[in-house]
Amino acid sequence: MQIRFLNRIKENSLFVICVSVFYLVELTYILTLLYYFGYTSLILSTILYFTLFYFGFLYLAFNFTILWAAIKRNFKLIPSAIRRLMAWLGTFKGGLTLFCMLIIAIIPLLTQNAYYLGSMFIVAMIYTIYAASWDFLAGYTGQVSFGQAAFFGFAGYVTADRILIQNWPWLPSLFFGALIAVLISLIIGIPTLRLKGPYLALGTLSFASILYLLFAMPTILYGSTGLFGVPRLSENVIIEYYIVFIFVIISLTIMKAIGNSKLGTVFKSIRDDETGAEASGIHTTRYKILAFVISAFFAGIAGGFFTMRNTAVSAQIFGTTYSFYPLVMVAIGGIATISGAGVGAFFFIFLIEILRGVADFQWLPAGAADFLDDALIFSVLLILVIRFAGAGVLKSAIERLKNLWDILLGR
Amino acid sequence: MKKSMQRILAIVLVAVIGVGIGAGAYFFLISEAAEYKWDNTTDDIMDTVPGIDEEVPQNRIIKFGVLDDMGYITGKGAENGARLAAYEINTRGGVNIGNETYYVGIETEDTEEANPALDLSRGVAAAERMIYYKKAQFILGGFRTEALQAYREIVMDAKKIFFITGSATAKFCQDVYNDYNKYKYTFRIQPLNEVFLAGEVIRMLAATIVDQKENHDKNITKIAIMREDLAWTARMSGSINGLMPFFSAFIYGDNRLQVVEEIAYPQTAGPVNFYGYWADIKASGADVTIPIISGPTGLYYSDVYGDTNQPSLSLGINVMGQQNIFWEQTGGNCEYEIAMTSFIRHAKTPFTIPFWDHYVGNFSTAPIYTATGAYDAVQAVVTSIIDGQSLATDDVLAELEKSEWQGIDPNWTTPTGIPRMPKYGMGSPTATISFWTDGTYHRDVDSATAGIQHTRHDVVEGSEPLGHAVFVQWVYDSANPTLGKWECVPLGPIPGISDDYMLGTYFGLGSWEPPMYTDQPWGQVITANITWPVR
Amino acid sequence: MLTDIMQVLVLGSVEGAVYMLIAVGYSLVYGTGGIMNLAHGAFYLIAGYMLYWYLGTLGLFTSVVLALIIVTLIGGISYLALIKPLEKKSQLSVVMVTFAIAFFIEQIVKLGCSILGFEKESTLPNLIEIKGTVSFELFGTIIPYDYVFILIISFLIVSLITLFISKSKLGTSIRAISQDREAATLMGINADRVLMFTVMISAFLAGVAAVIYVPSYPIAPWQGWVILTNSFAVVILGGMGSLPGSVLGAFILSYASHFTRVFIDPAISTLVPMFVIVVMLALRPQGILGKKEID
Amino acid sequence: MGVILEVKNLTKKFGGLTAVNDFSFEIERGEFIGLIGPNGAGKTTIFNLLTGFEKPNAGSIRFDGINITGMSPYKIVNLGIARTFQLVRSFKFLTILDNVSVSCLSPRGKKVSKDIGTEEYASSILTAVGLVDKARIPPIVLPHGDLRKLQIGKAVGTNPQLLLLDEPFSGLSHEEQLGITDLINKLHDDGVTIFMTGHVLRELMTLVPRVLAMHQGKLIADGPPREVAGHKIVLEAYLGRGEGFA
Repeated sequence: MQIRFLNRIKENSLFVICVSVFYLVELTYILTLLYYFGYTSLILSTILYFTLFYFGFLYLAFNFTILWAAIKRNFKLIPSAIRRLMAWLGTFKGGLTLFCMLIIAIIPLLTQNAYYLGSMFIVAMIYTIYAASWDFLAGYTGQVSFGQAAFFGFAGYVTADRILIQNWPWLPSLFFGALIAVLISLIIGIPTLRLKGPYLALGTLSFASILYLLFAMPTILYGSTGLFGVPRLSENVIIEYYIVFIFVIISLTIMKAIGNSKLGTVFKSIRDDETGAEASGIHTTRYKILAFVISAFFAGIAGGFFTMRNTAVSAQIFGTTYSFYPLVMVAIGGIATISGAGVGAFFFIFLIEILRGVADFQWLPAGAADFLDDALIFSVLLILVIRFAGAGVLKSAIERLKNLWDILLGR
Repeated sequence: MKKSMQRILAIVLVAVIGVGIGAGAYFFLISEAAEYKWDNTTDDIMDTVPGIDEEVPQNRIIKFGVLDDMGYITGKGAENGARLAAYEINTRGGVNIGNETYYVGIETEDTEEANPALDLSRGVAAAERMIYYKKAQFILGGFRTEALQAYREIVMDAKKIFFITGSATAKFCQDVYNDYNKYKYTFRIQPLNEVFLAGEVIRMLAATIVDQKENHDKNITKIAIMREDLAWTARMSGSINGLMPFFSAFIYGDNRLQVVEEIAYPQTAGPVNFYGYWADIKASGADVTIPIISGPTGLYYSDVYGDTNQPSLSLGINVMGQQNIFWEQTGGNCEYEIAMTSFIRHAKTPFTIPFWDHYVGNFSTAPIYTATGAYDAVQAVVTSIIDGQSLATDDVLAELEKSEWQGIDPNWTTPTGIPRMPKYGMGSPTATISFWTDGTYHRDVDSATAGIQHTRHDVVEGSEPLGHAVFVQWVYDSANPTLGKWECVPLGPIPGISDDYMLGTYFGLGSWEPPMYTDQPWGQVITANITWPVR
Repeated sequence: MLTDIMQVLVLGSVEGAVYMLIAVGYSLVYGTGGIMNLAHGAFYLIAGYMLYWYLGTLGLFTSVVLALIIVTLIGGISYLALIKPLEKKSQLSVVMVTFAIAFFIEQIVKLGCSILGFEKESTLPNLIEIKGTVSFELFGTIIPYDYVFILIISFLIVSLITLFISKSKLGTSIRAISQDREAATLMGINADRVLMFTVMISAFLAGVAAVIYVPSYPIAPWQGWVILTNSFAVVILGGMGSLPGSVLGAFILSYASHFTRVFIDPAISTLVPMFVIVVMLALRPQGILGKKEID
Repeated sequence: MGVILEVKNLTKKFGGLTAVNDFSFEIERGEFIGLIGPNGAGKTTIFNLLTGFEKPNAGSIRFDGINITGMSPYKIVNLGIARTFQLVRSFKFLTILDNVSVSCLSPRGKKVSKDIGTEEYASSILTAVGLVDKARIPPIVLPHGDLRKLQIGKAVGTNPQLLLLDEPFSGLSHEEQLGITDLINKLHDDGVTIFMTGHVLRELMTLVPRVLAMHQGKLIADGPPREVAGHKIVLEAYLGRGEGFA
């Protein structure tokens, strides 16, 4: 085992360089922590970080060949992928997607109100990435996680830390946060992915709870109130809007592309019949971990954006609220669709923000506003959607639109 | 035939949908109708512009936005306090700037911060909606640090004056010193910050011990502390522990006064654990138990306190115990508990009792600390607007800060100590607004941050009687057995031991000015009224 | 030392007993129908609030009975109306719909409080009061009389349920379905009906836990989630679907938590149960008494 | 040729029940061999043990000289043992082509598919099993016989040396059985060692030159079908369960 591991490292000298650089960076980081937060924090953080990185990189090393092979293969596929993309854009679904993207792209030309753009569109787009990352794991690989907030939150914390304390620019901070989320996903994934169904769900939930309790401790890990004063992506909300927009498109495209690739076929086979996949010679645990890693990466990206959007992060980010948000959004949009997550996220945010305005209606009879509590209305709608549109609204909506389109073209 | 009919129908449908979406987008995003209107219909106090029934032009409204959890007692309090102030100002003729009359308008936005499963983005959305959609000019509210620290940034970025009415976190005002250009718009008006709260508890404890020894021949020797495991409670406990030998030497001449039991529990602790905590405290034989609790576990603390018939007196900070419904909530188990509060119906200033009665008359509930804070905040801002004759944020800020250099809140006091009745009927029920900026008058009790000398824009402890917290004791009320009542245990100078000596010596902060209003009823020691548990 | 040990034993047993009641119900539904019911904590919540709302006007006995009946009915209705139709579609939509039910019930409870004029967070009077006091001392540990009552009732109810499942006709059907649903259906057992009864029994157990525990446990709308996560912890430890496992898991977790509180540090007492679960997942994922799921 | 699979003293217990009891046999490379026994004799357990889905209590399994006792299923598959299941199982929401592609994407399958492309390799397998015209539809709509073919296709995708077929004929009509028989023969002709089970002797009789018979976890006979069928204990085992040789 040890020798095989060393061999792998020899094969990947690039990887060794990465690890060395990484550890150097970490050393400076630990020293900074010492300066800012004192010795208790130092000791605990050191233990945590080193365990994390040691195990994380050990396993990354094992999976490195798979990753590298996948990357190499996909490089070769770029020209044909572009050809297929153009062809796809010509189809109904592709055209519709392009149309929706265009609509979202021109929103800032219609309104420059920071509330509409920021609290509605940008937050909805961030949640789109987050919900899609969960959908990737649950919809494609069948691994239901109730602890997605662990990645979301950890990346949020790390991004905030890098920007605030290390004074890194936002982009490397964001990716560093996502990388840490990946490492966390390995630590969580390796013991829990042996589990099936509810055990996995509850196991991930326990991990998120542990992170919550740890980060809520008063003296370690930035204290219970967390970090605040994280600068936003840009002072100009329109620039922020377009940065997030680009990230949404890239993230969703990557997830969708992986889903449609051969790797995605393997993931889906694990979802449909894990024993059968194993009988077909698939190392299911390794692929599950890979799916977990990809999912955690995008959840981490979303977490970093979320922290920058809110300018603050506290232990509450590991709470069950954030773990269940993607479930709700995906339930609305439709599972195993990726873009359904976007529909769900926009529906979720817009509904809640529209219901917020209900309290301002002064013509309502006294006391009626109590019944129009946004959470109550939302829960009723959620029950109805799940009950009567089990596959989410996206698929049936697209079918209707397709029919309409066909009639329109006289087909 | 049928097919072409279908096709025509489909085209019509698509056209209708397209036009509908376009019109909707235009109407809600672009047109003038998309601008939020501060509508005014009645002279009801709950209306947008309270106390005025005619339509006020949008640009004649001084727009105050309240950000808080509107489904929670703090949010209701902040809204009501702000409304009461607006109502009073508007009914007395509004505010004259130049030759124009302006009226005060109040709008609220729900940050949902009381939800234990906090979602930061809700608070941020509320703040952005308030600032960019409702176009509020001045912001007040907020009580939960985790949520507040997120949406305060939004308010600061928008360069709006923000009066914090509920969070005790000292960091908010230290930021004003650390990064003045960014955070200069932050003010705290309620409550005392956590650093001063510690000082208040220590003073109350010392006063009680001295008083019991001198007047009742009762020797208090054993102290227990029960606190949430948080950074600020740890610092506070450190102060109390550090002061014990000093108190003991001063009061008894030896070191018999000791902290015998200290329990730091996680915020997620369940109620069953409290039977354990209280059993330990009972076993330690403590005379006084000091709670330092801000969260919902305060309910467990008090419930089990009564259930286990504790012989010790509970004296300290239990935020749940500040509300007048606490007796009902605990089923009377909070009897004998002494809780710090910011404000009660007591003549702290000449405006306190009128404010209290006016508030109760309008909202049929007693004001809590966010209500007085919001009331004072609106009054303070409006006073500054009048003094500066400008609505511009920077002018108002300059006026608010100018008051600092006069030593004490200029709204109603003069160096002679006689209250000044302002022209527009402004009054400050708690009068704890004194926005110090310079380091000479500032006492930082927090040893961990003792290096930071300047706390700007904060409420300052210490000027008698205004800068002191109030302690109230829950006692059984035979006239109304289901409600119980608060009995005031106000705090004054400790006989034979000056504040200066007590805190100044320990923290090495040098001397400070003597109390100014010792002739007021407030300044007397009333600790003798404390009812001890009969068990 | 004796006091400390007594504290761990007594307080640990009480908390364990309550979690036993809750987790047994949770485990029963999972073991029988494979339904992961996220609304289980909400059942506890609604029963607790029913008691809280009725107590003042209807008296103790009536309100307890009414609360139990209502929560049992809610269990049955949510199975029939929402879980059953989705069960055939996918496991995931069942999870989601139970989440939605839990969310809905939490909102209803909040709404009920504001309409009926109750405080959302409150405490209820203790059930038992002898000679003006509600608690007694034993080796320096203060124990409310209620806790003795909680212990007795919870063990009684769990024994009755175990007896019911092993002896009665419905219990036999439950066991048959939990072993092989298809085979049981072929043998003429109406699986849907049996599952409905299982969900009702589980809701009833959560209701019993609520009515005995709420008087000594302050009530708040967010407690449903706390109860839910705690019962998750118990069933993971004990083994999903195993009733004896749930009993064992409940006590191990609560003893672990109280042991940490008394002998190590109160500040980390809530963290320890979570670590127990993680270690358990790594070493024996199926739980102490759980069956290993091959497929 | 040489021995490809060597099983020694294999034992598996479930609680108090001994499902496989001291079972030993060998398979030569290129052999075509059957395993018979009444329902519950332990045939599927043997397959589960051979392919790593269950771990034996005692005994050893050597495949191609490598000890594979207790190895994970996917590792065993990638050494060259593929299997089908008695109850058909497929990836419900994937197309037929993708169902087979999964096997082609396993490390062992990839060795073949790397050069010719996964899709092409999968199509060629579908052609071989006769499902190529249904490549783009999901398996839910397939008739039972086609599902069996798909099973075999999925197993073949991993490029096995030894193919274990668990009851490939159960629940099939006569015509469908013939189709499967042809397919299995063709695979055998391509050089794949085949080991299959069945509880009805007659089906295997015509197909395989050598049969193992087991009863209550024990090996009771080993030899050509005629010989085994005449074996006393075998007859008893079958007649005892009321299931005739006819």
